[in-house]
Amino acid sequence: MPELTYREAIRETLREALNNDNRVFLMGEDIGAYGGAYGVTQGLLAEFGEQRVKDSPIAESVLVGAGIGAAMGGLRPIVELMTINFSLLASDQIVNAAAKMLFMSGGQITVPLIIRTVSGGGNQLGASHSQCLEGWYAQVPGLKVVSPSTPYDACGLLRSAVAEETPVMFVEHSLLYNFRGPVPDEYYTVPIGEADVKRVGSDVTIVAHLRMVHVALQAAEELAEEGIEAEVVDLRSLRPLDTDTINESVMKTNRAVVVEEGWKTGGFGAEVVSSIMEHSFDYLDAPVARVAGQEVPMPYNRDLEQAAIPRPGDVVAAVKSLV
Amino acid sequence: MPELTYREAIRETLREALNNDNRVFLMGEDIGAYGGAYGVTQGLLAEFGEQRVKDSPIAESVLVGAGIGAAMGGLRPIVELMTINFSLLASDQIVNAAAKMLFMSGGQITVPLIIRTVSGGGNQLGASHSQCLEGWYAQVPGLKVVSPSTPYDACGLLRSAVAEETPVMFVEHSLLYNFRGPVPDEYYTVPIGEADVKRVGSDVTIVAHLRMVHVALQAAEELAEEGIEAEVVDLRSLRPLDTDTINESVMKTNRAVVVEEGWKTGGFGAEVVSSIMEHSFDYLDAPVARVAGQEVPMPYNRDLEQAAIPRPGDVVAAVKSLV
Amino acid sequence: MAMTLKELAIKKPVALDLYRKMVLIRRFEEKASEMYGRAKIGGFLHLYIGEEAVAVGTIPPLEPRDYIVTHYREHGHALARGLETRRIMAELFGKATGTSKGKGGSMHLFDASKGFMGGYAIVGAMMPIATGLALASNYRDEGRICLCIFGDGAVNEGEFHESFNLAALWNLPVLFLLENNGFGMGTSVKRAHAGKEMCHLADAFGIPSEMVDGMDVLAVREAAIRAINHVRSGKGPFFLEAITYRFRGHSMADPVAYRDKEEEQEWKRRDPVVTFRRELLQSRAASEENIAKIEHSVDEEIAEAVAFADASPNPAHDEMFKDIYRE
Amino acid sequence: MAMTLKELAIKKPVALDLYRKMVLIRRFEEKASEMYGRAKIGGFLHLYIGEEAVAVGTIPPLEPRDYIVTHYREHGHALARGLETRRIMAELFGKATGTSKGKGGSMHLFDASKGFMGGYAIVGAMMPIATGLALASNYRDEGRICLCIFGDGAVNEGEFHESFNLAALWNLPVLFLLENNGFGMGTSVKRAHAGKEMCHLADAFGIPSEMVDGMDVLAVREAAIRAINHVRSGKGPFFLEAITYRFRGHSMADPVAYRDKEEEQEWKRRDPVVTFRRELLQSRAASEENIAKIEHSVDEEIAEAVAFADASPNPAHDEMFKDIYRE
Ligand SMILES: Cc1ncc(C[n+]2csc(CCOP(=O)(O)OP(=O)(O)O)c2C)c(N)n1
Ligand SMILES: Cc1ncc(C[n+]2csc(CCOP(=O)(O)OP(=O)(O)O)c2C)c(N)n1
Ligand SMILES: [Mg+2]
Ligand SMILES: [Mg+2]
Repeated sequence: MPELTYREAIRETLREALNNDNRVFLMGEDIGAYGGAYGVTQGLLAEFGEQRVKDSPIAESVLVGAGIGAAMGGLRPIVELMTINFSLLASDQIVNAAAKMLFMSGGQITVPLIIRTVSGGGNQLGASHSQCLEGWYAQVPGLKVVSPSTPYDACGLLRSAVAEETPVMFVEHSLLYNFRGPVPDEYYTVPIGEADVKRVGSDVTIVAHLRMVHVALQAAEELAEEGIEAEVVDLRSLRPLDTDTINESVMKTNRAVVVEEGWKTGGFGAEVVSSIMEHSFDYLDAPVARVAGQEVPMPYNRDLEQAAIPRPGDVVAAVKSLV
Repeated sequence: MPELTYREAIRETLREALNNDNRVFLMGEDIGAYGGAYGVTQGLLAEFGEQRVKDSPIAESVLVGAGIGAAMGGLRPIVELMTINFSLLASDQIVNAAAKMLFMSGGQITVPLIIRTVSGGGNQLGASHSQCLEGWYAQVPGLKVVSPSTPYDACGLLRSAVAEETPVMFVEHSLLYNFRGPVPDEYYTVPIGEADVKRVGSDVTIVAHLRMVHVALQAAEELAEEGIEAEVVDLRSLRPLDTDTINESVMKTNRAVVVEEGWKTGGFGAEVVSSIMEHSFDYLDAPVARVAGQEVPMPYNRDLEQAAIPRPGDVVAAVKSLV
Repeated sequence: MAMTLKELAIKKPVALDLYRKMVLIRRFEEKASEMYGRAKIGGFLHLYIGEEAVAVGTIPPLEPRDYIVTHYREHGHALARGLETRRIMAELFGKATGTSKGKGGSMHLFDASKGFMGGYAIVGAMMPIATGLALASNYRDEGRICLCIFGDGAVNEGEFHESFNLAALWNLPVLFLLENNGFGMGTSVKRAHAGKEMCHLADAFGIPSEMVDGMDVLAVREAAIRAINHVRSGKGPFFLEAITYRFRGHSMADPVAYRDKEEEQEWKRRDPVVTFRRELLQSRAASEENIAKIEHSVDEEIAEAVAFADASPNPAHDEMFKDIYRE
Repeated sequence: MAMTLKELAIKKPVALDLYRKMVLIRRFEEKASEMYGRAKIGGFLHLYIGEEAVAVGTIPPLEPRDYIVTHYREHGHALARGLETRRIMAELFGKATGTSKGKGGSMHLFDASKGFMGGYAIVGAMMPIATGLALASNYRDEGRICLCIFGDGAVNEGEFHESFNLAALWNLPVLFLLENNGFGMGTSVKRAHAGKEMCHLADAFGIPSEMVDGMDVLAVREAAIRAINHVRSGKGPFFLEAITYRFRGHSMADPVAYRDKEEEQEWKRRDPVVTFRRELLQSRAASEENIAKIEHSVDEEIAEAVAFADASPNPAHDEMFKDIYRE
């Protein structure tokens, strides 16, 4: 099976979508001549031309709003918001227009729009450039929110997103772009709304998404050396949330740790905890623990930044506190 | 003790702040000549003049951003965002500038800014005008978020907010403006970060904020008739969250229902559930239940809207499912 | 009045149709106001009374394939576009037969079959969306244009600037129509906008603009036809500013304490419906009988719409859970 | 060069100081680039090389009490304002002795004691804040003005429009300074902005504007003094557009594949530091010896700054939890 990087997997899937459907086009800041802030769209302008790969002005509200309008007009725009931090400048369009259009029009108008964006820290970009805001969008009815952790999932979820009639926030992580993994030549999709057990285990369930899946997997390896077998559930989709897979695992292991990169208070991890509370309370041998980013604006200094983001050791410690 | 409406309590406290400190000024859309969309600032323009009560253009980003700048320049602005829905247009300034200024400047610059705004539904204003987004801001380090449910708390919390050096989101509810309650003549404050037990009970803890406190209290009355004594904890502050008061109550009652007006998935109620999970797990006789708004864009039709917002009966049913 | 009916070479049936549409809007709004008073309608209700000439001057010259996006003060636009009167009223009543099944309300009228792509309740939010609809038209070489309607308050939102720039940069077929009624809620244009004439905001983007008397339906129509021709010919966006006035409050809740009564009276003397009626009679384009017939038929249409809305069922409880995701 | 030193009536010490500041910025940036290569500096690093004349032309004429807010390409602005070179370098190194204790980084330089109210990493975000600082100055009758610096990319953000309107409407003392270096990341102004000359965006708000050659420090200074006088005299905001060029990539990660090499070379021939040096010598405002002394002292200052930054401690672990709320 061929191996691709996460970046390549997304790029190839964008290329496939552009080739398959003339209605698909890409739009975003510096996705063309520059090749994308993280290089995802490199080469696509040369291949598809300015009609299909549009460099937009730095103006997030009209960037997303024009994507919404274009989708209403029969196209299938894939908009890149350079990072999820900048999505705040477009959050009205996302939350009040894209997510509600179908409902407010009484079912007349769909908005088949994909917003690709980048969440998370770890690059020393400082407080305003290192946030995890996907949980906010995951609260909004009318949106779907996905967050692939592997090249395989990135490709499969992006294919599903392209087939959607509803707006999808497709959340990537900058520290994953060079991560390699198998991506089959055969066509496949990853359905939106299905979590994935990335590692099977019997002693504890670790729930995570995006880059934290890898932190969880590393923690699981360390735990295995001490005889603790962790099951790692990768949410993959935050909305809709696959509560079944989470709770099936917890009912088996009777313990859970929820890991997220963003801030704890009010973070999406709290939703996962609540879901376990609601469905698996009687199966729990210990309270569910949360491991999350420190509740601080992200510091620039490398050591402080590293300490602000959950590391495998933090997850190991949380698991040990339960067993 | 004199009785005031929630609206009057806020207005009187604004007046007091304007009188006490020349650095305090009000700024917002239609707060002056119009008197405020919900009439809170009625009369203040005439009393204090255009320097202290500023009608701004409809431009939320510069409205909040100018508030931030003015606060950095030594003033103490109280900005009104007509509703929390429109705060999305200013969310970058709130999250990336106001909340992070002190940190990014290494402690040099404070932003003593209050943003007054209105959350919630119930007025048939439709999907884009009926949201509860205070939970989003409650996730952001560097902000404080308060949500008074009574005239007493509104006055006391606003006084505390006026004394703060950090930006405070002061979240009101349109259906509470005419609610009357005692407001002592003697000066008092309500500290930010302290929840309040609005009703003492022994059988179950109901946690709520803003208008849902009244829904919870009504449910508690109904439950009392059936011999179930509910304790109602009013969060009052979402950030910082008073986990002590919540958990002390739960450790006493051994059961909890968390009520919020907004959407359940990823809502702030999940944080309350998680806090109980973390601190009171061993005291729980049943899983904590959540009662929340339906996960739908708010429908315009009155009956549907009423059914989309938690009612006392919903809380009663949730409590009964636990006992 | 800019020019006589003859000079404009409007045919009599067109003139009568314009009149009918203006009266339809006027009577619809009066009835809606009454129904609001009787609690048949809830939420915000933003009446268009006084501004009828703007909708009726600009919308009928569009082609059926063209798009319209607008703000929350949009009953007039919907009626001018030919959305079913009864279904608009039913929407205001929150009924299942409404344009959005009673789920959208007064501020969110939609009829995709007529290119009516929505009323938007967030000030300024329709401008990026209009830009995108125009982009879709160009992308697919459809020749459709998008009429984007907003108020003087919206001009101060950043989305105005972002949308003007993108539309001009990509040469998109958007006709930006500013309904300058002098106030955004209780704040007069003078207290909200620094520039003298808003239409000049287009200049720096290289977008042509025109200002027109929004109380004169023929003047508006003439300017709109020029603007539409410009946009349809592929020359990019156009900015049309219509100077008008709302005779009522911002919404039903507004007692309009902030406005000069003198000024109000002056504008009311220029009532676009009354003025056009007089002009039609004076120019003999219509007889008293013609007029009476039109007004009668409008009254019937409104009465029927109210009866329809009243008799229609509420949406079923589970309608709330539908139209969130397309199954 | 707009006019000779004599015509400008700049005194020789001023001229030499301008030259020193430009060299200081140039060498600082070259050193920062080197330190980035050696992983002493992380994150994004946006160099100002090529644009020195803009900062040095505009900032020294300000009064000490005035405010500056700017974007993330702000080392030059900070140095021109007289923030301590060593503390800026220490901030880039992420050290406890940095201007923000190593917590802000290159994009977030602050020195409140010098009115340097921040570099902002969100494009456009500094404009509303500048407007607010100016409001505070007027409110308190302080006579301070606020210099607000941003790039051509930021001009397309809605906050530009909102801030221009509010500043003009309330007659606030903001000097809006556009550093038009022809590109926002990899997107040329022509591909991002519809209008011909950005400075005309001010016209519709009634804000006066001027465009100046941003490679010529004396021309910039002259225009800046005019602009500052306008703003300080209470006439409201002014919009100054400096046409310049960044010689390096957008950030260290950028190989600048999108730019015409010819064009780059042309601009580099107009290097503001080299040009001013030549002019100083030719006009005899400075001798080779003066220049050598300046350059030597700058080199020493930079070397000392690097040594200081290098020797400084990292912030303590718990610094992360401080400065979030004021206790
Ligand atoms: C973003 C946003 N801010 C504020 C409001 C509240 N609001 C609704 S209408 C309105 C006035 C708009 O005035 P204008 O654009 O002139 O339109 P008009 O009502 O005069 O037709 C305001 C402030 C809103 N709906 N959206
Ligand atoms: C709101 C926002 N959108 C996008 C970015 C990413 N970004 C950082 S700098 C930049 C280019 C800005 O160009 P310009 O304003 O011309 O300044 P220059 O870098 O040329 O000095 C972009 C797109 C950002 N930081 N903030
Ligand atoms: Mg108006
Ligand atoms: Mg630039």
